Amino acid sequence: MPRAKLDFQIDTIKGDILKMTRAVEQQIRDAMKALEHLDSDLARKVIEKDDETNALYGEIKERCIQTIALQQPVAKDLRIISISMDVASNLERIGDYAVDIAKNVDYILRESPHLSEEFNKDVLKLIDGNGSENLMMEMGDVVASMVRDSGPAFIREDARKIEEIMKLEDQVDDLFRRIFRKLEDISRKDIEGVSFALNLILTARYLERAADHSVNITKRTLYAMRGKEEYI
Amino acid sequence: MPRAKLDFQIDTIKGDILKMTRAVEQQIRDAMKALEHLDSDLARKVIEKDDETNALYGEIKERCIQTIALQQPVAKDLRIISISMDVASNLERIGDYAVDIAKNVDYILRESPHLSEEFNKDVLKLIDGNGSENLMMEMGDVVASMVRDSGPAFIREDARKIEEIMKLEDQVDDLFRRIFRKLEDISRKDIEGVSFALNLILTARYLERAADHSVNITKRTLYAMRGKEEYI
Amino acid sequence: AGKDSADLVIAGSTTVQPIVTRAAEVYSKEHPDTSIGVEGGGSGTGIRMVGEGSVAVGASSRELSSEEKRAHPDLTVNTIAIDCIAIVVNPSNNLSNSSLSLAEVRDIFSGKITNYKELGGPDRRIVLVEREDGSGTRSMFESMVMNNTDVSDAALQKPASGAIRFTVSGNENAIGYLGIGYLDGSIKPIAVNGVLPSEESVRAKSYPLSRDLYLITKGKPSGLAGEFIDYLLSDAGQDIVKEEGFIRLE
Amino acid sequence: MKKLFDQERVVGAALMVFSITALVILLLIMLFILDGGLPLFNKVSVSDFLLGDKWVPAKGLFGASQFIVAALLVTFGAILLSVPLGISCAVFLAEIAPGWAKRIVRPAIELLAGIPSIIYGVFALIIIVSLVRVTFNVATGETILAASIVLAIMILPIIISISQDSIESVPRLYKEGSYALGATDWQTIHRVLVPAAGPGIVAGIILAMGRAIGETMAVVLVIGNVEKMPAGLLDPGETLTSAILLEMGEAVVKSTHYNALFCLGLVPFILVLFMSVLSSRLTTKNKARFA
Amino acid sequence: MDSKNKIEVKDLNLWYADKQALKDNNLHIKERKVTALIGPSGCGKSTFVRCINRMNDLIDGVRITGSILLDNKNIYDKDVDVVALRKRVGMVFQRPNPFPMSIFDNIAYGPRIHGIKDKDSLRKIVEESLVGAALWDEVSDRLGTNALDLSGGQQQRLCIARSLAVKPEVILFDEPCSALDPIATGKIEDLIHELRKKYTIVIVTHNMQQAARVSDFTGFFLLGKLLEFGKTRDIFENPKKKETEDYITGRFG
Amino acid sequence: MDSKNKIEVKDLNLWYADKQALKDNNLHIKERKVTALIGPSGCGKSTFVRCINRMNDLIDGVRITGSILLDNKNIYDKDVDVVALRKRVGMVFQRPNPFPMSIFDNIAYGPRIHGIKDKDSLRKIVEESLVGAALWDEVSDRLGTNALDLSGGQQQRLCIARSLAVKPEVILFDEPCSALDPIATGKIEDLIHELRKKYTIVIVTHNMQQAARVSDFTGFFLLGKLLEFGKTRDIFENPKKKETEDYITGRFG
Amino acid sequence: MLSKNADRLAKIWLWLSALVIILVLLSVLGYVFINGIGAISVSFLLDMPQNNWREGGIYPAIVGSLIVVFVALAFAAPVGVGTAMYLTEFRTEGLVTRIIRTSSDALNAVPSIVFGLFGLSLFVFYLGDYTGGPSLLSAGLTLGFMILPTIIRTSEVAMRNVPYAERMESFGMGASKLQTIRNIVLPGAVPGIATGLILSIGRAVGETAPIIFMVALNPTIPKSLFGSGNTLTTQLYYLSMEGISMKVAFGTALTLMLVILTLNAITRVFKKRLSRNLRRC
Ligand SMILES: Nc1ncnc2c1ncn2[C@@H]1O[C@H](COP(=O)(O)OP(=O)(O)OP(=O)(O)O)[C@@H](O)[C@H]1O
Ligand SMILES: Nc1ncnc2c1ncn2[C@@H]1O[C@H](COP(=O)(O)OP(=O)(O)OP(=O)(O)O)[C@@H](O)[C@H]1O
Ligand SMILES: [Mg+2]
Ligand SMILES: [Mg+2]
Ligand SMILES: O=P([O-])([O-])[O-]
Repeated sequence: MPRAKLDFQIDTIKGDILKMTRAVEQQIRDAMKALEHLDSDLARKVIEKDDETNALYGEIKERCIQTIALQQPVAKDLRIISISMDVASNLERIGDYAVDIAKNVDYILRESPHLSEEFNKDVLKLIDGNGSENLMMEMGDVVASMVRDSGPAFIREDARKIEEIMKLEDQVDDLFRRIFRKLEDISRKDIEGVSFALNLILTARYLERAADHSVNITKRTLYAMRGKEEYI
Repeated sequence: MPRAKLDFQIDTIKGDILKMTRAVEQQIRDAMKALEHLDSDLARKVIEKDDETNALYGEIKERCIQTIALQQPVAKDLRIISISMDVASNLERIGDYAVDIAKNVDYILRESPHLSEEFNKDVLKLIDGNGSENLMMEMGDVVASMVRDSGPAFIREDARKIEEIMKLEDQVDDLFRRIFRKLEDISRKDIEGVSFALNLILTARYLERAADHSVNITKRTLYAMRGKEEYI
Repeated sequence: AGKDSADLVIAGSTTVQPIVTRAAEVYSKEHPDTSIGVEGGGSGTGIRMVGEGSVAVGASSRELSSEEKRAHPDLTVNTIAIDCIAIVVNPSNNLSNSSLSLAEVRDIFSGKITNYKELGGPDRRIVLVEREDGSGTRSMFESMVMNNTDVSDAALQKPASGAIRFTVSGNENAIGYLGIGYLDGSIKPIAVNGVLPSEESVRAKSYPLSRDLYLITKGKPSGLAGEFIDYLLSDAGQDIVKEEGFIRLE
Repeated sequence: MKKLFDQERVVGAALMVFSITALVILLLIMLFILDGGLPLFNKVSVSDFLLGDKWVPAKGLFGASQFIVAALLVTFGAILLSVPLGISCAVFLAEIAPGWAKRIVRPAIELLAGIPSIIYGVFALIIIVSLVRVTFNVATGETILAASIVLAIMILPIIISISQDSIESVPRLYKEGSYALGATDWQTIHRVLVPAAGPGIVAGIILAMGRAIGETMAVVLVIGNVEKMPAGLLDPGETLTSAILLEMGEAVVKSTHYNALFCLGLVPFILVLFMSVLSSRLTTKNKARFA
Repeated sequence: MDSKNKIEVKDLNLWYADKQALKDNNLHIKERKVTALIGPSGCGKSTFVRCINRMNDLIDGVRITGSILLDNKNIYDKDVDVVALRKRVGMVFQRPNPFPMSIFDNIAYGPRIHGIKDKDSLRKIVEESLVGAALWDEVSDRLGTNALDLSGGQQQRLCIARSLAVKPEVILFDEPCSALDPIATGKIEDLIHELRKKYTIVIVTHNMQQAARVSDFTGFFLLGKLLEFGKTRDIFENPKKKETEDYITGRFG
Repeated sequence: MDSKNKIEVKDLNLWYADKQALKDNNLHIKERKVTALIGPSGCGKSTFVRCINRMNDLIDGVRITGSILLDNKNIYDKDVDVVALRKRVGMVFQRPNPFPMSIFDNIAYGPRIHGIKDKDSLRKIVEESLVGAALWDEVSDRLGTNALDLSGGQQQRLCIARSLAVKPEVILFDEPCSALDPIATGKIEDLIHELRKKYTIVIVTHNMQQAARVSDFTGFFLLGKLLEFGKTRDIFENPKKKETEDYITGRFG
Repeated sequence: MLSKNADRLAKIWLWLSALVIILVLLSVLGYVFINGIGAISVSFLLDMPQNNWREGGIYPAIVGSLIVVFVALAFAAPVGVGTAMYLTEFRTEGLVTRIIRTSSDALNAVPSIVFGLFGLSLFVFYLGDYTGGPSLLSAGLTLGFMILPTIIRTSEVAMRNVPYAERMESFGMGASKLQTIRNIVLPGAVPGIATGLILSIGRAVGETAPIIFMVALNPTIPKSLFGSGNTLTTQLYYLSMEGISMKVAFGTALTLMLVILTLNAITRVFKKRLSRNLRRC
C-alpha cells in the first residue's frame, strides 16, 4: 500500500469532481426549468446553490495544490491532479452560466406583462416544453447531458463518452444559430419584445458557452489519458 | 542565495502575469476601439491575439504546477504560486470577454446597413468617442484601467491600487445599468435595431464580467498579502 | 658469547658465580685496563660453552661427566675452592637442633619419610626443596646422599641456590640443600651424622658432603685466563673465597 | 607517467618482501621447534611422551603428561577466577562507570597489562604464595592455585579490554532501544548488550587462555615446580613452560633431554596457535555483525 | 483544539553541563494527535523529545528544570518510576535498531522484561504488534529469522512494532525516516497515519513536507526555544514569525 | 538535443567477480547538460558512474566489456592514462570527505599532486575554485582553518571546489546531498545549476524531486540495466515504461 | 520491583569488580614501589654493580635493555609498518592478505618461551658465528620477531582508520597510489603507528622468557651488539632467584616499572592526538 495518502487524496479529488459535476448539471437543469415555467423561486434557488458549487471548487483546487505540494506526485499522478484543477474550474464556469440563465428568468418575468399575446405565444413556444419546436429546452437538455457526462468521462477516462460529448457540441452550435434566427424574427414582430428576446439570446449564449466548457473538460481528459494535449 | 531556483520561478511567474495583464488590457482596449470604429480588421486581430493570451496562461499554470511539484514551496511561496494560477485564470477570462466583444463587432457591422439613420446616430453616440455621453467607451476605459492595475497590484501587493479597483467596480455596475436602459430606449425606436442593441448589451455585459474578474484578482491578492481570504 | 664485550668471559655454575664475580670485580680494579665478564647458566652450560670455545673459562660445581669428557677431551679442570652441601631447614624448625644420619636424609628426600613426626617432630608434612635437573649442586647431592635412589618427585625444584634459601626461609615445613656459601641467618643447617657443616668439619673430612669447585679451561690455562686463575689461587683470591662463604683450598 | 607506474611497482614489491617476513618467521619457528623436538620420538614414543608421568632425563624418562595437566589446571583456574571479574569490569567500564571512574579504571587496566610478567612473578612469589599457604593452611603456598591467581591478574586486562571493546561496539542504538522499552540498566546489559557482544567476549576469553598457557616467568616462580601429577589446585606442579625454562640451561645441546624440552615447547605452541585462530575468527564475526 | 492535553510541558530548561540546550519551553501535546517538531540542526529537537521519556537521564551532566506533565502528573517528580514511564512513552529512533535476535524475540523483548513469560500471551502480543505496525503480512511466515536480515524500512517498522508491544500511550519518533529511502518512508508515514487513531505521537523531522503530511500540530524550535507552535496548516500556510517562515520556506541561513 | 555528446557509453557490461552489475548499457551524455541517474537501491547507479572515471579499476575482480567514449576516445583503451582521465572526470561523493587539512590545502591538493608548486598560481586556483563552488564568501577569511570545522553543506561544497581545482570537464556526483539537510541540499542544487554552464554533469540521486529539479536528462536504472533515458520532463511527466512510472510515482515494490 | 532490586544488586557487584581490580593494581604497584624506592637513586641507575651485585647500580642492565630494544625496533618497525602498508594499500582482501594476517596473528600468539627456544636454536646455535651466539643482537632480534605482529596490527589499524573515502577522493582527483599514501594515508596514520611502536617498546622492555637463554647475569657494560649483556628483566630474574640482594632486585623492578609507566603515559598522549584526528569519521 505505498502512497496510500496520495491515492486517498486523488480519490477524494475525483469524488469531489463527480459531486461537482452532478451539482452543476442540476444547476443547468433547474435554471432551464425555472425559465420554462418562469419560476422565480426556483431561479433563486439555482443562484443560491452556486455558493455551494463555488465552495466545492475552492476545496478541490485547494486540495489539489496541497496534494501537489505535500505528496510530491509526478507523471500521471501529477497530471491527473493538475487536470482535476482545470476540470473543476471548467465546471465552476458552467455553474456560473447556470446562474446567469437563472438571473435572466427574473428579467424575462419583469418584461412579460408588457408583451402582446401573440408574441408571448411565440416566445413561450420557444421555451415551453409543450411546443413542437421548443429549441431552447432542447438545447438546455443537450448541454445538461454534456455536463453530466464530462465529469465521469474524466474520472473513468471513458473514451466513448468523450466522443459523444464532442459530437453533441455541433448540435449545440446548430441549435444556437437556429434560436438566434428565431429570436430575430420574433422580436421584429413586436418592438416591445426586444429586451425579452435580448434576454433569451443571452440564455442561449450561456448554454453554448457551458457546452464549450464541457468540451474543454473532455480535451483535458484526453491529455490526462494520452499524456498529450490533443489539438483537434 | 538559498532557494535560488524557487525564487527564479516565482519571479518568472510574476513577470508572465505582468505580461499577461498588459496583453489582456490591450485586448480590451483594442476590442473597444474596434467597436468604436466598427473596425473589422482590428476586431480580428483581437480574436487572433487570444491564442497568445491563452498560451501564456497555459504556460503560467504549467510553471506554477511544476514549481509546486518540484520546489516544494510552503507558506507564502506556495500561496503566491497558487494565487498566481487564479490570477492568470481570471486574466484569461478577461481575455475571453475581449474576444467576445470583438466578435460582436462583426455582428454589428452586418446589422448596421439595415438600420435607420436616426437609430444609427443614437447608437453611434453610445459607442462613438465624440459623443457627449459615450457611455460604452467610458465603461471600456474604466474596465481596461481596472485590468491594467490588477496584475501589478498582485505582484507588488499594492494596497492602494486594490482599493481603487474595488471602488471602480461600483462605477462599472452603474454604467452597465445606464447602458441597458439606454439600449432599451433606442431599440424601442427602431424595431430593426433590436439585434443590434442585443449585441451591444452583450458587450456591456462582457465588460461588466471583465471588471468582476479584475476584482477577483484583487481579492486573491488580499489573501496572498494577509494569509486570509477577505470576504468583503 | 662475549668475544668482543670483555677481555675474558667466565660462564657456568651459579654456585661458583659469586666467587668469580667478586674476584673479577677486585681484579679489574687492580688491572683497570682489563674487563672480565661473568655469566651464570649452570655448570652444564659452563662446561659446554668452554668446550665449544665460546667462552675462555667455564665454572662448574661438579666434575665433568663421562659424556662431557668424551665431547671435549681437551678440557682442563682447575680446582679453586671447596664447597660443602648443607642440609637446611627453617630456623623455627626444631629439627635444626638434632642430627640426622645420611640414611635419614636419604629417606627424607626419597619421600620415605613425609612427616616431621616420624623424626620425633611435630605433626607437619615435610616440604622438600631441591635444585633443578642439571644443577651441579643437585648432581653432587644425588651422588653423595641418594645412592641411586631417586629424589621424591614431590620435591619443589628451584633454579638456584638463592631460591632454595628463599623458600626454606619462608616455609617452616621446608627442607632443602645448598652450598655452604649460601648459609645465612634466615635458614639453619642440620648436623649430618652429628656434624654441622663448617670450614673445620669439612677440612677435617668429618662432614660427609663436601665437593670441589672448578674453573675449566681448554687446555692449560694461559693468558688472561691463566692470570685470573692464578689470582684466585693466590692468598688474596682465597680470601675472596672465604668472604663469599666458601672454604679455602689448603 | 609511465615512470610513476614503475615506481609504484617497485615500492609494492619491496613491501611485499617485508610482508612475507611474518610468514617466514612463523615457518622458521615451526621448523626449528620441530627440528629441535622431533628427534625425541626416535627414543621415546609419542604416547609415552604425552601420557607418561615420569620425567627423569637422566634415566631417559620423558613423560610429560603432568606438565600438560598442570598447564591446563593453571589455565583453567586462571580463567575461572578472571572471567567473572573481567566481564563484570568490562560491563562496568562500558556501561555503568561515570566518567571519573572510567578515567581511573581504564588506565589502571592498561597499566596492569603493561607490567612485565617477571614483576608479577616476584610479587606473587612473596605475596600470593604466603597468602595461599596461610589461607588454605597447606604445606607450601607454591601451588597451582597461586599460579592461577597471578595468571588471572595478568590476563584480566585482555579479557576486560576485548570484552569492553565488543560491548561498546554494540551499536548505541540497541541500548537506547532497550531503555526506550522500559528496561532497567541490568536488563539491558544482560539481555541485549552482553549477548550481542558474546562472540567478542568469547574471543577475548580464548585469547586470554592462550596467553595463560604460554606464560612462563610469572608461573615458574610460584608454582613450585614439582614433576608430579597434581591432584588439585592446591598441589604444586610444573607447567610445560616452566620445565623448559628450568632445564634448558643445563640440557646438553641436541641431547635427548634437549629434544624433549623442545617437544614441551611444541605443545603450548600448537594449543595457543589453535586458540588464536579460533579467537580471531570470532572477533571478525563479531565485527561483521555490527558493520 | 478539542482533544485533551496528553502532555504539558512547563518552563522546561535543559543544560548539557554548562551548555543550555533547551530554554523555557512551554507546550501542550494533544492526545491522539500527531505533533511534529521541526527546526534547524542542533536546535534541540532530539533533546526535547528525549526529555519526554527521560532518556536524557542516561547522559552525564544533564540538568533539567521545569516540569513535564503526563496525564497531569509530573514525570520529573521524585517518586516517578522511570522504567514505568518509558513503558508508557515509547521511542523510535532515526536509524532502525533491531536487536540482533529473531523477529519474534525482538518484539517479545519488551513484554518479557516486563514480566510476561507465558508463551501464548507473548505470541499474541507479537502478532498484534506486527499487525499494528503493518508488518505482519510481510514477516508472519518467518518470525524466527534474524531481524537484521530485514530491509531498512522493515526494520524500522519492526522497531515500531517492538514499541507497540509494551502498549505505550505515547510514541516519540526521532527522525524515523531519515535513514530510509522514499518508498520505505512512504510506508512509515502511512503507518503513522494509522497509529494516530490509538496513540499520541510526537515526531521530529527534518523534512518539512513530511511534517506537513503527517502532523496535526507543528512546533518550530530555534536555538533551544520553541519559537512557534500551532496547527500544522497554520504553521505551514501562515507562520506568525519571520524565523519560522524563513525556515519552512528554506530561506534560513 | 542540440548540444554534442560528451560521453557515449556503448554496450557496457560490468561484473563484480561472477555477479553482473551492469548489463548492456547504451547512453549518450550531452555536453554541458545535467544528466540524472535514478533507480532503486542496488540497481548499479554508483557502479555506472564509477565506470566513467574508471574508479572501478580500484576494486578487485571487476571485469568490464563495452566502451565509454569521452570526446570520441574510448577511455578503456590500453593506452589511456587513468590518472589523466580522472583529472578530466572529477567525482563528488555521497558524504563530504574533506581531508583533515586546512581549507586551502584541501583545494590545493589536486593542483599540487599534478605538479603545481607556485604559491601564487595555487592561491589563484584556490580562489577560483571556491568562487566556482559558491563557498568563497563564506570562507575567504579563514582559509587556514581545518576543513573538518565546516558544516556538512560547506564541506560538500568544499569537495566540489576541490574537484573544480583540477579543472575537470565532467563532474560525477554520487548522491551528493544524501548526507545533507534540506537547506544545504538547496545550496548544492543551486550550485549544480550554476556549474552546468561550464561542466558536463552526471548526478546519481535517490530523490526524485531532486532529479527533476536539477537535470536536463534522466536515466532510470533497474537491475543493472538502463531501462529508460530521455529528457527529464518526459521521464517525469510521461514515462514510457511501466517500471519507470511505478518507480517515480513511488508505487514500486 | 524485582527487576529494580536485581538492577541495584548487579550494579553493586559491577562497582565491586572494578574496585577489586584497582586494589590488585595498587597492591602490585605499591608493593614494588615500597620495596624498591629505597634502592633507587641517580647513582643506582648510573653506577656499575659492586660487591657481587650486593651494592652499586644497575647501569649495565639499563644499557643492555636499551640496546636490545633498539635492535628489536630497528628490525620490527620498518618491516611491521611496511607490511601494514602492503596489506592496506597494495592488496585487496584475498588469499595473500589472509595468509599474511593469519601468520602475523599466529606469531602474536606464540608463547614467549617458544620464542626463547627458537632464538636459542636459530641465533645461538645455527647462526652463532654471525650473531656472536647468545649476544644482545640475538636477543634483540628475537624480541623484534616477537613485537613484529603488534606493530603490524597497530599500524594496519592506524592506516585503515584513515577513511577509505579520503583515499577515493584522492584517486578521484587523479592522484597516484604513492601520492595518496604519502599525502593522505601516512599523515593520518602517524599517531596510531607511533602508539603501536611505543606499545611494542614497552613489551620488548618487559619481556624475559624469550631472551633468558641469551642474556645472562653479566656485570659488564656491553661493548658491541655481538657481545653479551644484561637487561633489566633478566637481571631481575637472576637477582631474585639467587636471592643475592632483594634490595637491588626491587630497585631493578621499580626502574623497570617506571619505564613502563612512562611509556604508557606517552601512548596516552598519542591516543588523545589520535582521537582528535579521528574527528573526521
Ligand atoms: N550529550 C550531549 N552533550 C553535550 N551537548 C549535547 C549533547 N547532545 C546534544 N548536545 C547539544 O545540544 C544541542 C541540541 O542537540 P539536539 O541533538 O537536541 O539537536 P537536534 O535538534 O536534534 O539536531 P539534529 O537535527 O541535528 O538531530 C546541540 O547544540 C548539541 O550539540
Ligand atoms: N565491490 C563490490 N563487489 C561486489 N558487488 C558489488 C560491489 N559494489 C557493488 N556491488 C553490487 O553491485 C550492485 C550495484 O551496486 P551499486 O552500488 O552500483 O548500486 P546503486 O544503484 O548505487 O545503489 P545505492 O542506491 O544503494 O547506492 C549491487 O547489487 C551491489 O551489491
Ligand atoms: Mg536530532
Ligand atoms: Mg550508490
Ligand atoms: O648452579 P649449580 O652450581 O648447582 O650448577
